Amino acid sequence: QAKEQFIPVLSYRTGAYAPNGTPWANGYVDYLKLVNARGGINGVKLSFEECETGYDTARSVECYERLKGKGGGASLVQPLSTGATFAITEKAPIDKIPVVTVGYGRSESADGTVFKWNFPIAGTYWVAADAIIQAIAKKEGGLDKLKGKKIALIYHDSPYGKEPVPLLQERAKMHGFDLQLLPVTAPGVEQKATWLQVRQARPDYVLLWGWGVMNSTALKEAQATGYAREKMYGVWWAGAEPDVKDVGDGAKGYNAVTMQHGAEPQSKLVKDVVSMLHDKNQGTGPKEEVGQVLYMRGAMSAMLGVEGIRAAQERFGKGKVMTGEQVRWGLENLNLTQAKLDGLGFAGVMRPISTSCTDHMGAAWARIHTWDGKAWKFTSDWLQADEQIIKPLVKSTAAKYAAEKKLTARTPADCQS
Amino acid sequence: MSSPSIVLNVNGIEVIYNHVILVLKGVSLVVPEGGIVALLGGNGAGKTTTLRAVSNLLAGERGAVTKGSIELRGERIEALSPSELVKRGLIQVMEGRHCFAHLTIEDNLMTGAYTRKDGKAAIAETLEKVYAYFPRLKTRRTSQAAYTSGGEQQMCAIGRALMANPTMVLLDEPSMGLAPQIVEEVFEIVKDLNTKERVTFLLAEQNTNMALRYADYGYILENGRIVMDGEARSLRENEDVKEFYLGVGGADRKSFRDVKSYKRRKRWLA
Amino acid sequence: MAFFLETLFGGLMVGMLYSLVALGFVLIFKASGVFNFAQGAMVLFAALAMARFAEWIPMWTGIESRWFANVAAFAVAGLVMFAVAWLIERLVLRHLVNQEGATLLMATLGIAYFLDGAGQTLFGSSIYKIDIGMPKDPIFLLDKVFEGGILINKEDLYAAAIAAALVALLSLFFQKTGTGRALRAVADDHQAAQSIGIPLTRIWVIVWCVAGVVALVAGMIWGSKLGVQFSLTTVALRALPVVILGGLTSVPGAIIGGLIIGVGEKLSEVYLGPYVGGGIEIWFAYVLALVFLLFRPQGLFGEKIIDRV
Amino acid sequence: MSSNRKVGDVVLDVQNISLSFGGVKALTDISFDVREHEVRAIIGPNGAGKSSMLNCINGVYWPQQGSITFRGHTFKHMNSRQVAEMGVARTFQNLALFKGMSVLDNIMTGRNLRMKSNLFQQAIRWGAAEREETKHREFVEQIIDFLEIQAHRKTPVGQLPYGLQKRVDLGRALAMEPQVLLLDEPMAGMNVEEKQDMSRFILDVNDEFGSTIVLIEHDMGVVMDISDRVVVLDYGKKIGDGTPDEVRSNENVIRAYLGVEH
Amino acid sequence: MFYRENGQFKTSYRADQQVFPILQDRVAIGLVLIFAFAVVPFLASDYLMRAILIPFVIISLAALGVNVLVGYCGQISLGSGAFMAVGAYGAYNFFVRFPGLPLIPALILGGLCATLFGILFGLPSLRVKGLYLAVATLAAQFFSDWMFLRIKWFTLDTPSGSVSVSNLQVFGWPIESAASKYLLCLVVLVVVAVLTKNLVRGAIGREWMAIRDMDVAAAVIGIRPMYAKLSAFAVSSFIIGVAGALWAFVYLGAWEPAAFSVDQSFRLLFMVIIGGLGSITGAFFGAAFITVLPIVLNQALPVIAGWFGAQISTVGIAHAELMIFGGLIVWFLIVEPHGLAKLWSTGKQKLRLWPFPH
Ligand SMILES: Nc1ncnc2c1ncn2[C@@H]1O[C@H](COP(=O)(O)OP(=O)(O)OP(=O)(O)O)[C@@H](O)[C@H]1O
Ligand SMILES: Nc1ncnc2c1ncn2[C@@H]1O[C@H](COP(=O)(O)OP(=O)(O)OP(=O)(O)O)[C@@H](O)[C@H]1O
Ligand SMILES: CC(C)C[C@H](N)C(=O)O
Ligand SMILES: [Mg+2]
Ligand SMILES: [Mg+2]
Repeated sequence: QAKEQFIPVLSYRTGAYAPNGTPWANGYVDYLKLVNARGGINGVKLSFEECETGYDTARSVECYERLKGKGGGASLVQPLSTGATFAITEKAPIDKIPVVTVGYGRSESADGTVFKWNFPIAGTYWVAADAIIQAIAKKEGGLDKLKGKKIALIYHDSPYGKEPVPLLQERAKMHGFDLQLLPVTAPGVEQKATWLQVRQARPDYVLLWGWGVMNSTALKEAQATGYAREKMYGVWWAGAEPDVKDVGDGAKGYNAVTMQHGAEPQSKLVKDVVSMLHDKNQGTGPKEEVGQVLYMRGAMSAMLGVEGIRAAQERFGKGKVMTGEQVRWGLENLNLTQAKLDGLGFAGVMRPISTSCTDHMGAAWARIHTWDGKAWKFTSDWLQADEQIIKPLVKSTAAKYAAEKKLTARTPADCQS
Repeated sequence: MSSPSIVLNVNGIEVIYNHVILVLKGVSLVVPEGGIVALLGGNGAGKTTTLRAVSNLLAGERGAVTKGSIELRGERIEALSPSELVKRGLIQVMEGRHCFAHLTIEDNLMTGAYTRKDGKAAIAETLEKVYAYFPRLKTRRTSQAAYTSGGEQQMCAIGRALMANPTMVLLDEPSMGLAPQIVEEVFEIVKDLNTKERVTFLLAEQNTNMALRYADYGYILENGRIVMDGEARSLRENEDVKEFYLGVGGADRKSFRDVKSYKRRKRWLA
Repeated sequence: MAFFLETLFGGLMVGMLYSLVALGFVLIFKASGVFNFAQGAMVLFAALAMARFAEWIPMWTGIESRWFANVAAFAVAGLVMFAVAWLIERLVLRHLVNQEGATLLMATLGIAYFLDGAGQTLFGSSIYKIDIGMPKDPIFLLDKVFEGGILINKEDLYAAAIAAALVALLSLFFQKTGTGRALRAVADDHQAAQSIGIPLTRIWVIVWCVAGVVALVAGMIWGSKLGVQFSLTTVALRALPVVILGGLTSVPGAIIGGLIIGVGEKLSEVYLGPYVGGGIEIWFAYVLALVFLLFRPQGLFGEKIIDRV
Repeated sequence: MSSNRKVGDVVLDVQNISLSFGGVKALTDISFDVREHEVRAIIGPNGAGKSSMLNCINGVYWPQQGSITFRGHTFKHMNSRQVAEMGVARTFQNLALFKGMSVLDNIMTGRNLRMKSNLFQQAIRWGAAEREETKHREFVEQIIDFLEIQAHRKTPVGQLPYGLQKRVDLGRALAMEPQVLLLDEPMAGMNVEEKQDMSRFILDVNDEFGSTIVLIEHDMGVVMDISDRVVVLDYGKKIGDGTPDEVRSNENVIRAYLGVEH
Repeated sequence: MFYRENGQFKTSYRADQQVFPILQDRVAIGLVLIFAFAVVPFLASDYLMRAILIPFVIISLAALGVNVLVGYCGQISLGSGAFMAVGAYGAYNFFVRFPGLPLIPALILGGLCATLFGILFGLPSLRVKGLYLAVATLAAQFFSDWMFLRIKWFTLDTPSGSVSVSNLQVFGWPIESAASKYLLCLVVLVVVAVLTKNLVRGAIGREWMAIRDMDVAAAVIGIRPMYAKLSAFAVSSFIIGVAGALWAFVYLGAWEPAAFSVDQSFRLLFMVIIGGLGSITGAFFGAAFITVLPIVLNQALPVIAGWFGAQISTVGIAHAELMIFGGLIVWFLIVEPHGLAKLWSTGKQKLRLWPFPH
């Protein structure tokens, strides 16, 4: 029987975060199916199995353990939870399975010399935060205009929510705006106190770092306390349809940073998925949701993983099944040119990405899109997170981690392997 | 049994607790209409269990009737819920009071009338009757049952059952913890209801003296078996009964001081 | 000053919403001695039913009036909750007569799991809308007196009103009516209650039906506030301190408790929070309840816990 | 009267105790004393305040007025732990056994006051703790034989018939090797034969352990036979005190309690 | 027929007091231990050990602790998650702040931190009872959640507040492989289980149960509620704390406060109830039921559906899992309200009488 490359799928389609987890999983799975429909990776078909984590760390670990050995070994894992990422990060190096965290996870893991097995490809929370600050600055007419401004961060009280804090504090120091931190206890169904504080402090901008019900609730409270949605900026996990759907017009004007892509119903990828899968009803999830923000996030995450495998095949042998280690190399040597992206159907969805041994992130680009009451529309051109700020932050934090773990940074030689 | 109309007919029932503990090993007894039947027997004989079986309260104790049949006025009742039995006029006064701790004495009594449909007036009347029987309850009517004395609770329990104005009452150790003249009182009430309202009684009682004085028929239960039964009169005369249940072995009642630690064991237990 | 008042009102409103959920707990506990862990699940289940039927009914009937859709959906959801209550009694409670609280609590957990699963299977696990035309935009009072005025949230105002009405109703229901007394008897001693002919089964069905309706109302209001989704179940956690503060057995207690907790939470978060990094309201609520309990172990209006030899 | 037993001087002296619950006056100005080695009975109609009296003596209730003197120490109100340490044990009217525990464990709890091994020793068990455990077990076994409940050693008390539960309750009290033993209706719900046994137990305890006994009982036969002196309460007031015969012939007592001839 | 104690006479109370008076039981337990220690590590797959056995063993340990408090002393607690968290972060701080501190002492110190925390939050139990106490203990839960998120010191100022440990070893023996982790946990579990059993069948255990069953009477025979309750809190939270530390160190490796969320507290309480309050074996049954069963269901369902040629989606499975799980809980309670352990012993009693029904 044909050799297959196994990809575990950790997803959450039930529980408190299901509304956001489901579309992501649909996109992810659909893309894998699409790859097979297109004939696999140089003939190597993908096999995959889904495991329900319920966004619960312990359950995620169980899923990881369950699937890591299946189908001749997992090629890579994408936990879709910062909590689970932390736990799995400890295990992956031993099992030799790369951990791909597209747009989440620990930001310092962009440093490949310390985090050999982690791949926060295409952007971390620090990128998101930096992009948002830049966008705000543009609106105000220059970073210097931020001086004396008040910016509040309303965050999901968990490691995920805290991730952006160091960077924002950095920025705050640089430009002299003051940063107000307002934690919201998970899951975030009750935010009256938080928004009373917003109303009291009257910040010029509010950054929203939520997930799940917290986002829509925040928007409703904003409406209820009459805080201008135009002055709210969400992270890319707070900028999708489920977050605004039932707020409707109440969320009009609300902005969120995107992981490059937004909702892309027009993209070639979507057309392919619809024609090759959903029309043959082999699709996953409702057809009309294909191309929505989180769906695209899922598809893109899958694509990056798949391309990692492809890159690996380039080196270790086309048409072969890759081991986790080989896939790791592939992910580390991604070079997605515009041409390649267009070929894959991601034209206009995202920009080229190229990773390296030292840089596991590969790109720091983002855009802002805004909810117009019906759909997400881009309202900014491309923004690039500031190397000067992020690099050192990554370096120092990673170094701290290395020290704690007694890791020795990788040598150039090691990079070739 | 000669009596034409039989109210309760328990037929060779076997009861098991927790699926493993066999307690009743085939108990049969009949209670005639308008009769007072006493169920005697030592600790652990199975009196309470028998009554629970009749009034269908075993389930809550994780017990079950595994053999035999129970008929109330010819109708099989094993399957009926306790409340249906009460509707048919059969009510039990549970051993150990079981008053509703948080309810006042009066509320306790009122709950007894839950199944009655004959209007407030009638109920109020019965309430007065009960208060007449037990004046002590009237004085404590407003205090929570949990904070009344043991005897007061016992009275409350009995009164509560009477509130349902039943046609048949199962009394489990009614005299327990009651002062002598209240005990008298209780048995007088039994006689009273029995003669005036033709209420039938089946009473499990340790106070054999009293029991046999008021009952007209008696069963003696030991280790889950009926070991003897007969007219109360004849039982009172029986030597063994005298010695073991009436404490008047041989001649006349002997002082509690002088009973020997050693005693002739009940021969049917040997 | 203006801000303080705002916080105060905010707290009171939220408090009302909490008591709405708390009510469910109190009802069932008061009337059957069961601490119903499934309350949260019931709220979600009811809300899901309502939300979905509000979508489906227009589809089926073709009648496009939102008003009609909501009323019909509410009715249907109500019936669904009755069915649920009936099943729970049939399949669970009647087999657990006279068991300890712990066992019954555990059973309700089983029910909770089941309802979570069933609810999401029947009605889906995405976000749904309950649109009963609650006004979303704020109004400002006394803006003559204070600049900016005092913000009041109309939606909460209505919700609070509904909650209050419901409580008034239930308190009546629990007055010394025959049923009310029977309910309390059952709570005290299942077996004794049975022995004097109180039909446990019927009593329980009644209670759970009422609780179902309360859950439905709570679900409707919270649902229209948050959107109907799984997280609704977690609202129960916010309501627990309310329950014990007010007293497990007291309907009015649920309200007073709700108000105290609501206000306590908000004031603490707003005025203390900033000094300790915020996010304290939830544990503050519990600590607050705890402090009250130290002075009244049975909660403000709960029945005295009896220990006597 | 039984020979080898000499009634000594006062061990327990209750002075002018008054206790009320809200409106209810459970006890008003009660005084009486208990002498070493005697069997002292308290009788009275239901709700007279007998159990409350015991509750005051071992610190469950705190009387509003009066004081209690035990072996020369006078207390405004008692504290349960102290009372136990001073060697006062009691049984309860509405069975207060530890339902979830076996008969054996129930009685063993009575020995706890005398067990000295600490948490760690007990956790290790091997050695000190075990020796201690066994030692006390032996004592408890004596009680079990004494009360003739060998067959039920390991049964959860909740499952025992009422009468036996009463016996276990007594056993638990005896395990404390009490100097003063307070018994609240130990014979309720027993038939004559069992009452005879129980009387036997009580008298033996009284002779052999030399414990002083305060007995509440409604069975006049028993009371009159085995007690040395009797206090009669009626609605919280003391209406009689003296030897069985004195009491039996006391007008008030007959009126309030005994009723017609007895 | 075969499972009988007759013919086995106890000649000394010491012999009668042992944990398993019946010979057959002693043999059985011996076999189980041998199996667990000697056989499982070789036979069990990596997945089985890492994903099922290790968590099962650790959670059993926690359940054991909870059972001391809830099952034996009757103080219903929903603070277990917090005690685990305190144990975990406590051990973590000792472990990293004192380089060279071996693992075992770190675990124990973690346990001690939990003990202090437990006693502190146990104080209200002197006044507050039953469900009121249960809910009140949630204060501990939410407070610890907050504390470890907000007070940076506990997490050595890591920006995200998530911490991790690595290269664990016991007596120079690296705890890396699944087997080694499993054995470590198992040893701890067995040791603690034995000690706990000794406590609950000793004087202190009786005090706890006395307080549980009838506190007024307990006081009258000279038991100090204060001492009994607090000691129960102390012992229980120590055990739970150690379990928490293991959970964090051995199972997760890296964790955030959410790993010890309120759900964990509830789950632990439910374990001891369904397993059997006041029973050591109950803790194991409960842990197996609540932690393992869902996973088994989750994997069994597709297979079963397969037999009928049906294809269930992941969602379908997840939901069916919930429903069946809920159903099973209720079913078991109806069969035996006092939990699996009781069911087990009733079964044994029947076996004793076998072949006669009773
Ligand atoms: N719930 C129960 N579970 C197990 N065994 C029980 C249960 N209730 C009673 N038994 C057993 O059944 C037997 C009969 O008990 P029962 O209470 O019927 O006796 P009784 O005649 O009422 O005694 P008493 O006069 O003391 O009340 C006893 O041996 C007792 O151990
Ligand atoms: N904790 C309490 N709260 C309120 N009232 C109480 C309390 N304890 C006892 N009483 C009342 O005090 C009076 C005396 O009660 P007690 O139990 O001492 O009576 P008793 O003499 O023991 O009667 P019995 O012979 O029935 O046991 C009763 O009227 C009772 O209702
Ligand atoms: C991973 C994403 C789905 C966002 C999520 N809140 C996190 O843990 O980061
Ligand atoms: Mg009985
Ligand atoms: Mg009394």
